[in-house]
Amino acid sequence: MRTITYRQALNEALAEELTRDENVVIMGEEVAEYNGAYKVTEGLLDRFGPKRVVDTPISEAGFIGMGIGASMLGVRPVMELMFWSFAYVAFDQMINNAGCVRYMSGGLIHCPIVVRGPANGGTNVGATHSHTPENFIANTPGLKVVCPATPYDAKGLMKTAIRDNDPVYVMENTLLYGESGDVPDEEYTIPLGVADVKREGSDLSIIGHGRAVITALQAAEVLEKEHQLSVEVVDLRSVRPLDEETILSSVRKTNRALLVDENKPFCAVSSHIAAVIQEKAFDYLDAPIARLNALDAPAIYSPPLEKIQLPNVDAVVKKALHVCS
Amino acid sequence: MRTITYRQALNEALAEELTRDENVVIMGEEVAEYNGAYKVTEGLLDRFGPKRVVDTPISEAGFIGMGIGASMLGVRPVMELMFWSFAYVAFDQMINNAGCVRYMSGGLIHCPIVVRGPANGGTNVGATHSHTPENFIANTPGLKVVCPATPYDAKGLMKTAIRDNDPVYVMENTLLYGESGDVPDEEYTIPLGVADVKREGSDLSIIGHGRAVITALQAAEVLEKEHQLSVEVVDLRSVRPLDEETILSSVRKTNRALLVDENKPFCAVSSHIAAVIQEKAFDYLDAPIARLNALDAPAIYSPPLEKIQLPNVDAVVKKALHVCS
Amino acid sequence: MNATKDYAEAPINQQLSAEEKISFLREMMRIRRFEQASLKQYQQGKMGGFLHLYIGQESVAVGTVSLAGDNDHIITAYRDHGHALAVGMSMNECMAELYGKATGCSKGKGGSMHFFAPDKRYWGGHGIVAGQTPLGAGLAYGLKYQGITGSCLCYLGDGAINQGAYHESLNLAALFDLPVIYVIENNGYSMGTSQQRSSAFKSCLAERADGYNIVWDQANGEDLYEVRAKAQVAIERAHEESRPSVLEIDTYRYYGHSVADANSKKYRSPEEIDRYKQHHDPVNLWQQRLIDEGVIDTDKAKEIDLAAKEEAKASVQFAEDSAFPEPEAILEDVYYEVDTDSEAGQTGRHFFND
Amino acid sequence: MNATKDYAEAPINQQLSAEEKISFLREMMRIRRFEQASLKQYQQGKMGGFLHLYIGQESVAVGTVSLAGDNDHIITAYRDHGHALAVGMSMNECMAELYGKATGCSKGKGGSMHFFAPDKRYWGGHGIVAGQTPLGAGLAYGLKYQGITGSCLCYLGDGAINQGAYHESLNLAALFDLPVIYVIENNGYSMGTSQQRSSAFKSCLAERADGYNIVWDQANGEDLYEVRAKAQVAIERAHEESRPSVLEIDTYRYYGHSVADANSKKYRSPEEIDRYKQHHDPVNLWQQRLIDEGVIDTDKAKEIDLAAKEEAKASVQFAEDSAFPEPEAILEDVYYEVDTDSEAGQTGRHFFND
Ligand SMILES: Cc1ncc(C[n+]2csc(CCOP(=O)(O)OP(=O)(O)O)c2C)c(N)n1
Ligand SMILES: Cc1ncc(C[n+]2csc(CCOP(=O)(O)OP(=O)(O)O)c2C)c(N)n1
Ligand SMILES: [Mg+2]
Ligand SMILES: [Mg+2]
Repeated sequence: MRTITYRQALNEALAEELTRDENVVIMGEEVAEYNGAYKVTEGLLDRFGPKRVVDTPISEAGFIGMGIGASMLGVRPVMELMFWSFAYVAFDQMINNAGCVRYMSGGLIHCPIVVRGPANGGTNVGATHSHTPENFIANTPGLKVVCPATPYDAKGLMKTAIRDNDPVYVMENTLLYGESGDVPDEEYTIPLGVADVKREGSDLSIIGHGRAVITALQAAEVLEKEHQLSVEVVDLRSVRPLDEETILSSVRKTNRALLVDENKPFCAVSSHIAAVIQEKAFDYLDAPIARLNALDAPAIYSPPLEKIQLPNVDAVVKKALHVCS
Repeated sequence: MRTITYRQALNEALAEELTRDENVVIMGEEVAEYNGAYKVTEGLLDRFGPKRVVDTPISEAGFIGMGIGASMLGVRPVMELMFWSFAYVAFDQMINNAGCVRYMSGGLIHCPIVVRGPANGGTNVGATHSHTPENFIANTPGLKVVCPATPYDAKGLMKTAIRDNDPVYVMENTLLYGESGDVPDEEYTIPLGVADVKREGSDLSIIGHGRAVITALQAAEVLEKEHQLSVEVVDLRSVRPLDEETILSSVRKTNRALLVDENKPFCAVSSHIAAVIQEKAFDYLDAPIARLNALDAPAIYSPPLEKIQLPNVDAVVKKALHVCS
Repeated sequence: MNATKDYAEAPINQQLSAEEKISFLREMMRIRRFEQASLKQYQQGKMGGFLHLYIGQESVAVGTVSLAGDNDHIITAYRDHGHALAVGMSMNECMAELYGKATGCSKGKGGSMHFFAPDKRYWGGHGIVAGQTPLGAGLAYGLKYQGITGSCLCYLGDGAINQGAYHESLNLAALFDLPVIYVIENNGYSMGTSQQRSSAFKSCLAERADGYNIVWDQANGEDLYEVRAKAQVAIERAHEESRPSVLEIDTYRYYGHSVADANSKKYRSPEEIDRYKQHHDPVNLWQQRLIDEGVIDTDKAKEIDLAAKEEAKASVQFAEDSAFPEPEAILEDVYYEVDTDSEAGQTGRHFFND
Repeated sequence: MNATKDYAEAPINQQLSAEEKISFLREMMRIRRFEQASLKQYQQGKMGGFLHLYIGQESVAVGTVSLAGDNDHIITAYRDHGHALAVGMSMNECMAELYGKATGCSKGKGGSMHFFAPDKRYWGGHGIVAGQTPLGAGLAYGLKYQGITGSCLCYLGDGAINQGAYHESLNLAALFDLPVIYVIENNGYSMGTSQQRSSAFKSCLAERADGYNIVWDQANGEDLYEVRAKAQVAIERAHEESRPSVLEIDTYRYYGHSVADANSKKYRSPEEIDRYKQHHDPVNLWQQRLIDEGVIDTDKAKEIDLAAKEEAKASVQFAEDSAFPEPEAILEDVYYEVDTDSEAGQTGRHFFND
């Protein structure tokens, strides 16, 4: 075991897969010479050269479409979106071409492409740069979406995403890039579609993905220490495919659920998880499933305000107490 | 009262608002000389001339962005997307510019723009042409989205949408364009954010929007005749703003809910409605809220198969019986 | 363009055997007869959705595809029947696809706009205007990445050039030296909008390539020799220099934008259509050329045409006799991993009805 | 470009009063001092997010905006402080916005990338690269629709020209005869990528306009006279012919892409930056020019600069003293109808937390 950052974990995943499979190619704006806007691709150009690590112009629709086209021939592009927010200029390519071409060709084609980059609020970059479109992607059959919360998960999921033969969209988080965690020395992968119980508990299940899981874990500490509540924290890790079993068995055990989610509330991932739980664990619920989402406005710039806009420890604690009351 | 088609109802709404306010301008591909791909804008060029009814090139990002820019100066563009599916090439403009500019400017700007067109499957045009992005739009604070199911609603909601000072995205349905219904002779509007109980009942609430409401009404007939079930059908009409009260009071009365929804199931509008109901009418529910969505794959071309892929009367009946069992 | 130049003299045409020349006629006739048959069935309600006919433009697909070697790939838009037959797809699988049958090239899942045959290096059939243009760059990128000398012929319409994706593709193609050839099939209209009403341009649409330092050219689509001669230059540029090209080919479609297009006679005059049919029809002109060259006689031409007609008829029968996909098929071909029943495909929930 | 031409002789510059010439110096110095002050505060952690400095490019905003009359509108990208001050926004509201304070021009909701002042015909401040280019066409469309003789100056970077939205905008502007001027501020880099690595072009970036039959030109941004002379031609074209233009202005930024840009010294040499500062700095050159012309002397220049510095300092104090928005503000300014408490704003649920 070593302790490395989320950023390093991603970097290792990319480097290992570049080494393992010569069809893997890293592409995106500033990923090569600049080492990545957030340094996730640091050093890769030096190690793997300009054929494998490629800077692109600011043409997301063009270069992601290009990656999709190349993937149909067996190239395995790992495309960086400097921010996932920029996906909206490439949305047609990402949904219609990557997401539908297999189906429309009756299974003749598949697109082993990864699109990755940060998708989060909380860094005061304003509304246009703070989108969290994992719900849009998860809505789209043909696509897969994962949101790692820890260095361990980031590395393991990224490696699996690159080896997967379907389009996998990996949503990282700039606020987590610098966070450290334990990662094994030896190689490993984490399957998509397997949630992780990051903390066991018996009074309440808090379920989330991405950075919300970290917030939930911190809140769980507070709830235990200050309120004697035993909280289980379930990290979805992969939103689609989804591990319903782990969610449901947690709720069947604790009988209460709080969904913490940095998505905006309407048609959020948490909306869907709530729908699933109420349908499949209806009789186990002692209280309505509660949800805590980002406050329902475009991301505000003002730094202290944006802190309030996103689910934070205080808000989780408050909401958890309410659910358990 | 007159009986006119959904298409005519929309056409009347456009014509009336063109007459009423000289800032209203209709734009889109083939809306003028060609009279609209689906003839919704038929005759408008002849009546209002080329300044008010404008053909655009195939540049959705460009012309919708152009409409947004013009709307900041007080023009009131009503933009046709030939299919709502084509929104994905203009998604950045529609989300980031129309949806965020008011917020990011601290309220100095507003965009009185309407984007309208059909958003539906069921016409065998394949996966890329059959998207139903009302859930994506409803997720986005700053935007409004309405999905009329009848000629009456189509006309009244369209007129209100055009007069509204925020961006309103109107999702129509090619399968409804030819359907007829009663529409008053005199002028009227329908407020956004008011659901409509299209049929009263006491055993089950079926809740939906768009064409799913028509399917639900047909199913309700069958359920009454063949199964002696009294079904209430609630038409959301407007997805955002949402009329939660009407939904909740229906469920508090019937104690059972079935959500019928042509959205794909993950993070669908129905996911969200389920989340709301379980949260706010938890104690009133005699059974889990059921959902019936489009089958979870890209839209299939094959005509008989696509019929099965979308919620249809048989499937609604079956699901309703299950909820009431 | 030099109207008087005889492109039969281009080396690539000089080296053609009689049999090859005849095969081009056969291919064009097959496209026309296939589409006429499909139109008839469409009008009888045997198909859903759109049917965008290629009739009038046959020389473009046949002429350009005739030059494609083992490593030259093809991708186009929704008006894709012509290219599909030109690359060697069977009428049966194409007609069955129009019928939405399980025996269709896309198992009935794609329909008219979405024909595919990766085994023939044919990557579709794409419904979103210009959405295929970055994919075309990507196919070229893939070839180059894999060290293969080849190219991608990426077709688009005169209306499609106004989509941003096309421009982004041009810049990428030029910047990365990609062996892609954008073939603008300029049939003068995007739906009911004439080229003049949709596009600002100087001398022609291809000229926009100049701004990216991409070499471009124009060709008269009614002359198969010219189409081949000019496309050959572009393909050579791709193979030898790994540089992109834009080739604008003037052509014409006889039917409406799609069959459902009721306005087809409104935005252009019947005279305009007739004039083209009479004086510019690429199939007739080629046939006449071969007669003039003594390669075939009228009887032979008729025989070829009749065979195409018969083949089309048989394909209708094939489609009629084929079964629709089973309902279970709706949830197949969504994820490779699920379809192949891999461990990844079995882990976690992939589909969300109930 | 004619390097030897003296643009001081252009009529638009000939008619300038001494006071006007001095005001341009003042505006440029104000931008520079404002940004230097903001940089200092940013480095002390007083702001979040990005800070894209305009220093080095001041002549572009000041020169072009100096020509804008009552019906000439302005819209730009995220590197927007210079344009904001040039249109007459106060340092106070701008600095407070950077601090995220309620007294900021956007109430602290937009931040550095999103300055707005519609009352000064300044429409932002836009974070998505080239996302403002269709809006610029739309502002021009709106003016034309309302029968107003005016224009829109829409600024974008050298990297932004590779976004599809820009191309779609060019076609629309040309086709609809829109009075929009696309000003490409070519500072040689998009983040760490030089113009050569991001864009394929023939002679320059503006030349792509040719393909749309749009008139284009290039200007040397270090010379305020030239910037004004060439922009004036474009504005006249907009006013008199309602035709678009593309004007590429060569310029340079001294700092990194944004302040957080740690690589700024890696992708270009310190010598390159120094050379520009020494020999091409638009503020120094203008100051020298005015001294040469006898319009000011060194003391006067120092005085102006000092005033700008003081003003910037005061704006920091203003921002420090201002309050953050109240938490309730998070849900304000989302919907016009809600904010104005209209019936529409009160009907149905608009926000969905709990
Ligand atoms: C992004 C997008 N916008 C609009 C459409 C609808 N549409 C389909 S084909 C077409 C016209 C295209 O004309 P052109 O490119 O000239 O090709 P042609 O049909 O003449 O072959 C339009 C507007 C679409 N499919 N995709
Ligand atoms: C669509 C999109 N892609 C990427 C970015 C990230 N980004 C912001 S500025 C920038 C560089 C732009 O360079 P240029 O257009 O030359 O403007 P400059 O920064 O030099 O003023 C990039 C890549 C973005 N904001 N939007
Ligand atoms: Mg065309
Ligand atoms: Mg630049």
